[in-house]
Amino acid sequence: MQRIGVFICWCGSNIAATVDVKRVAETIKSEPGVVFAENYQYMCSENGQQLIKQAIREHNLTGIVVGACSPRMHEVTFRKAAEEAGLNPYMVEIANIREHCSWIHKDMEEATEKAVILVRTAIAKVKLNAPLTAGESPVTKRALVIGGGIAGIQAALDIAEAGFKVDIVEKNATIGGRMAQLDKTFPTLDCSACILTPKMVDCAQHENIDILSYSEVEDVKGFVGNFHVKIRRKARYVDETKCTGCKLCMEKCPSKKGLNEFNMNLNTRTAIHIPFAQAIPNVAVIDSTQCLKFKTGKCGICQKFCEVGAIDFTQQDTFVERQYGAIVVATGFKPIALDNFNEFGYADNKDVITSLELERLMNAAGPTNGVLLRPSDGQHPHVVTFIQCVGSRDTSGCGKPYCSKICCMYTAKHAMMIREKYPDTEVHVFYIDVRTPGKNYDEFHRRAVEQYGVDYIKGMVGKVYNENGKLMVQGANLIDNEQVTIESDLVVLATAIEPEPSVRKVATLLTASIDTNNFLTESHAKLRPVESPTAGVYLAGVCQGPKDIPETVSQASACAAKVIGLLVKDKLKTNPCVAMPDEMMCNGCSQCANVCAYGAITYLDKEFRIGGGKTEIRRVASVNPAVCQGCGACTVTCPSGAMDLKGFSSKQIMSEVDAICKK
Amino acid sequence: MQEVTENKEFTPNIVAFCCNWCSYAGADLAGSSRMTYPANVKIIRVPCSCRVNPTFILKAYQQGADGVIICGCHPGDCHYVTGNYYTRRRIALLFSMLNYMGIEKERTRLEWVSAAEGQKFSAVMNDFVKTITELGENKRLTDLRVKEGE
Amino acid sequence: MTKEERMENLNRLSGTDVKKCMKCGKCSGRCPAFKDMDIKPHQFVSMLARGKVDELLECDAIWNCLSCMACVERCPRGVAPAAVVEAVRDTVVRMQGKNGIKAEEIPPIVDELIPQQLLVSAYRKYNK
Amino acid sequence: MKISYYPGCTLRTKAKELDTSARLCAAALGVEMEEIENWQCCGAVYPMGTDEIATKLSAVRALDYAKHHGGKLLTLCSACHNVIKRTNEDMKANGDIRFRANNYLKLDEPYEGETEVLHYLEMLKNVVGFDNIKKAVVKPLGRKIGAYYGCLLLRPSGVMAFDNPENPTIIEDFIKAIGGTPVVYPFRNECCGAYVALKNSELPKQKSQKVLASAKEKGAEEVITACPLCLYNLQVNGGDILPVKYFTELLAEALGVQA
Amino acid sequence: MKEVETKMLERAKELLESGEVARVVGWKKGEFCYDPSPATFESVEELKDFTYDWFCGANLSKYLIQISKKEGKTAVFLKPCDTYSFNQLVKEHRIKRENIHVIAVECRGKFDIEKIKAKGISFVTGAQLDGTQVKVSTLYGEETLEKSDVVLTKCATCNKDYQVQDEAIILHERTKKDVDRFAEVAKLEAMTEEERFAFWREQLSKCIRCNACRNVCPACSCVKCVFDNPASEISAKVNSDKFEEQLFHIIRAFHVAGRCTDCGECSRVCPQHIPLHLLNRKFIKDIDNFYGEYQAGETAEGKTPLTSYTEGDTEPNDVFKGEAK
Repeated sequence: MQRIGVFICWCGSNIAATVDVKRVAETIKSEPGVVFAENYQYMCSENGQQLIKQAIREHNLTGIVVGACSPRMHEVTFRKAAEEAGLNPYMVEIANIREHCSWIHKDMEEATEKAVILVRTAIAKVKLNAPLTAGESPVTKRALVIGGGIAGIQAALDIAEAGFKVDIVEKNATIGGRMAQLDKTFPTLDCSACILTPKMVDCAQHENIDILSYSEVEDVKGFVGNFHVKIRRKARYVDETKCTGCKLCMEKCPSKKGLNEFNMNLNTRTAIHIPFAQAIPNVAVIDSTQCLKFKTGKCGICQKFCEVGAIDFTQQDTFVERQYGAIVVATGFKPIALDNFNEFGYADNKDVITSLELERLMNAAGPTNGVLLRPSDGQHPHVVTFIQCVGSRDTSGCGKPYCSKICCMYTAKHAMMIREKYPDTEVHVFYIDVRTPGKNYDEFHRRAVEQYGVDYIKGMVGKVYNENGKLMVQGANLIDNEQVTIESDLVVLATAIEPEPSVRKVATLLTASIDTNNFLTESHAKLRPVESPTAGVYLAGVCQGPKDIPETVSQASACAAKVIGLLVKDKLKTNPCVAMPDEMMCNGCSQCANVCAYGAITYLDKEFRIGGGKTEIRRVASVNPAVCQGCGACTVTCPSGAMDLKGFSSKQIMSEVDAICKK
Repeated sequence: MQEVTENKEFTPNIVAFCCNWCSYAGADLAGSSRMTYPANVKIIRVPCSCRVNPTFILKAYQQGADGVIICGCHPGDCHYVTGNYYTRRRIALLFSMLNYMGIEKERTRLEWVSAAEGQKFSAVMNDFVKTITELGENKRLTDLRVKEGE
Repeated sequence: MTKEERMENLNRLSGTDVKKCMKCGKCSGRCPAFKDMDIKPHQFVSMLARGKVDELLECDAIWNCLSCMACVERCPRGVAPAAVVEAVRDTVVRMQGKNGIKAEEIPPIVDELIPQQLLVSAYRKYNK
Repeated sequence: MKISYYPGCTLRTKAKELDTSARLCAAALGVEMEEIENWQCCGAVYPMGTDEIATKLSAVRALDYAKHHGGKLLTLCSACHNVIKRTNEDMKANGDIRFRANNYLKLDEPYEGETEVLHYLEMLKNVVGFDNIKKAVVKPLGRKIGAYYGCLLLRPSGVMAFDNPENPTIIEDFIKAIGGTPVVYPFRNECCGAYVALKNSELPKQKSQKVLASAKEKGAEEVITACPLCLYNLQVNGGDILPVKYFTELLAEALGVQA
Repeated sequence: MKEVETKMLERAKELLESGEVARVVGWKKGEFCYDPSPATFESVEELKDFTYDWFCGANLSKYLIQISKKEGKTAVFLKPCDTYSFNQLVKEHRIKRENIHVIAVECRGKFDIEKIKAKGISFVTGAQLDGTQVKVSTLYGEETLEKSDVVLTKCATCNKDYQVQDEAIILHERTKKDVDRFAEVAKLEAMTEEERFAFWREQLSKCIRCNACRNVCPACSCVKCVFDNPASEISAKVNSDKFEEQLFHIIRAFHVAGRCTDCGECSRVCPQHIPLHLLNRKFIKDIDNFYGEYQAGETAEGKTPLTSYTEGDTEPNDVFKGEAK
């Protein structure tokens, strides 16, 4: 015999002003199965919860319905209260009479009537609820960080410091990422390498960190606490354990015409190379598309000269497979391609460059040894014009609809650095808006204007063209309502950034949700900003949204804190509202497994009695409750109705339908 | 006699299935933003729009619903990664079939409403209630078997 | 007609959503006739958005817009300033006695090389 | 092969040489341009107003004719191409205009943008093929030639889909095919200002001189165009900076076709 | 057809005698010439009742679900349409492929005794194809009918080809028909909403809920049907209210959507002659239109349209847009 208790909350006047809560409680009292109904000012308060607990004990309730605010708000509160009173927490249902009723209706009669129906619906459901117990799954005490830029490095260091093992998987030959390419960092103008490389070294030396460079995640199985990851270690044709980083091979390599990716293709490098001086690991890699040995079969000079015999042309990709408890995604960004922005003349003029290219041109380890020279003729530019928002905030389909966030600050930085180093250089900046929220950020931008005399022009550039050897930058000056054409020597495009394209594959492997701009989606924009909705997956850096270094580092540390919080647990509680097949009805047809995004469904051959003392073996579905997330896709796909969802069973939902529809 | 009852002001009974992560949250937002919509919309919370079995929809009509609306996360934003993609196919086929059988196609609707779209939720519900009110009581879906004159 | 109605008419006739403008000025940065426009391309968009209909209807820029679509082509927000210019011009020439070019003005400026299409297009653009 | 062809008003009068050379060259390249019956002037400028219907009907008539005669409509004059292509897009994508235009025309079967509008240059590129033109050339030109696109062929690019609107290459490829050296200059896709010539004589002068000066600066010896209006403006208002010709005239020259 | 039958019989004997297979699934003679029924033959003796003629329309694939679980190999004769059902069931792990030896058999369409009877011909003793005509022999002599008037509805639009075979007994080539299997669906679609409603109301009101459609359907092969399962909340043995008919048929069509091979058995067996295949074909047509051509049973692997998706799929509210034209 069901003994249901109903608790109607006033929520102060939030509910009580529109819904006659007393009448609701009175009406509900006569519902079959209801043995107790009460109303109270604040059910979620200590006293309100006490009321519930007391009623459960006194009236020996088998299920309760709370008519209150959204279950998204206090379902957990009331479940806890029920549990404390000895009732299974899943014997609680919430009737949302605030957000879905009192707040949207004005007429008391109407709202009260609806509240009664909503409570009845919840009663209908709770009568079919079954006690559920959360399962447990073990936690592998090791974390994986995908991406070895500053975000990945910071997250790995923090996790490692807490005593957990961490692997960094980096697709390039060295960790360091985009930050390693930068010259100076805002708003302090300290040297990027000076603050990054010590962290890279820390990673290499940390006993808990294993760096898998030149590697990519190939496959991910499992779930929070128990990810099973397959990692491809790409052949670098150099034995990592033997190479000492002496660079003799680089001196001898005859193939010197490869574009230097680290320097944004502004100069060349040898086929065998170490990406940059402070690379970690400091180990060479051979570009097999460029190497003569691979192209012609002849050469092998590096092999002859390598004193430790590290060169191995026969090396193949290998795979490692490891278990992880948590995964941090920190795949970073790249500037967008400028194919859709020919009006800025990037393709036709060598002296129209992107901001990241300028970083390399300004960097002491860059192609010009830090002397600002224009790429076309190696001359000093005397007029430098910056164009902001190239490809950002563009909803026409050519660029990206979002603000890339970092461009205003780095453009101010570039402008300042040029004026600092070359005071004879005129610097203009075309901007739409200058967006510099952040500690000491606007001050930084104002310094560029006030102290360094950078000419900020409000307006967008319409066309950049070459005339008599000069770059003519034609744009609007909206403040003066004029069209200006600035004769420039160098034009720098503050190019929009986009997530590193490989993040798509990573997202698919992790079933982490991703938006139309390829940014990974966080669980909650405000309250769970570093967690992916996929449990056990955390997001750091630009893969989640445009952000600068300070924000990236904060987010990485936040990820680390979340990961540590997960890894210190020995067991995880799992969501008990999972799918469950009725084996007696299951056809074993695999339709359910086909729609399961989590791979939670497997099939077993089981023996069943079929009457007359006979048995038969049938293929039946089996759901791993630790992996199932409880979406219910399988339940609808199942033709026989064998698959059902605990907590949202077909019977429960249909009883709700009935309660709403029956007049 | 029947004429008279039909002319009485008709308030439709509408069942809305909302996914927990987007549309139910969108409905909550509509509530906390005090965006009104008629009281004859009653919401059933499901984990994902892909939990909505066509049977539930038909059952609602059998029990006297005049309109059924299914709301889920926008395609690509599903909390369960791919759930609403399956919803989209199933519901597209179901809608087409109901239409094929001569059931008013306006009676059943699917909308993508995100957790941030409180305004959209309220607008959709207002519009849907209006549509169903104009359409009148659901008869065909409970009437298919009885022949004329019987 | 009230000001709101005239604004509504211009919006409808232009077929473009001026609210999408983010005031970057790229249209004016690109416009080849900029110097001859008393109201600049970006102003057409912002003035329509702000309801400055009368000022728009009295401007000279509508006769100098080249209809070259450079502003439309490169607007990062998918707004069409040229369509606003044309909507204003259409509205003006549809008024009594407001044709942009009179038949008697033509002969003195026509040389023998002038292509038909220049005359045709001028009539279509400036007259109703 | 045969292809329906829309000449347009100016090609019948002031720009006869454009029409004649184009027909002769096409014939030499195995394409027969079949002039459509009873064509009317397209109006020479695309009316953007959302309520402009009557002004688009002549284009729709031509399109509908072509729909029943091979499905393709060949244009030559840039202005006609712009007007007809954009009107066709309206008939395809804009339900309101489609409905109202069809309402006027009362065709046997409503016209819904089925015809493919093809510019002569697109025909050379995609139907004949620049490689085949190269083979047919008897007198490679060997001159430095600047392509002048102007605005009408390229913009709005979403509808015209002619070439990259900021960095087009089709005329340059054409120049290469007839043995010339293309000269790329930044003002080849800038407007020459001709449309306002009757209202403002100064602006077209400035704009066309800028175009020709830019071409000359980058080394062009002559400039070619597909537009009678541009040709007129560049010749009359361009300050005699460079000679300007129709691209078909050079094609005829290279193919050795007597115009 | 006699030659085909002889060959089949020879082959069945061979297979059973050699012990290559433990049983053969085919058809056995009925009381009349026109009611052969599916049967399992486990010995050469049993084969005396074996038949294969113009009335062997039944689809044998579904029987293999149980039979393939038995010890030893089973040989089965499959017509083109049956091979699709076979593949689909293999895909769904219902038939153990390795236990089955598939013999593709010739089929040039099967005859519908109901259609013959409808022509006023009774006491039929046999029927043979003669070109485009059918010679029907009766107790009272011979009648000649057009083939197109006699073949089963499902055969009239069939252009199916064998999708699976381990060997074949085919003596005559089939000719491709120039027919559109969706023509009837399109006709219904072209009607007004009211007309469609009236059509289906008329048809479904005939349903006596005998479950013949469900029992014959190779896709409806659930261990336990939802309509027999009280937990499903829609179980019903008979129609307790006027709503349940449409519920039953809509849900049944939905459950087999993307899996239905269009074998047409549902309409063939319906004692009330409800054109049930028009429901399934509507789904097939929609699936083809919305998600690209798909034929269930063409392969024994891969996902079905309802267990796959693309990011740019048709929106449910847009499925009617085509109508506006």
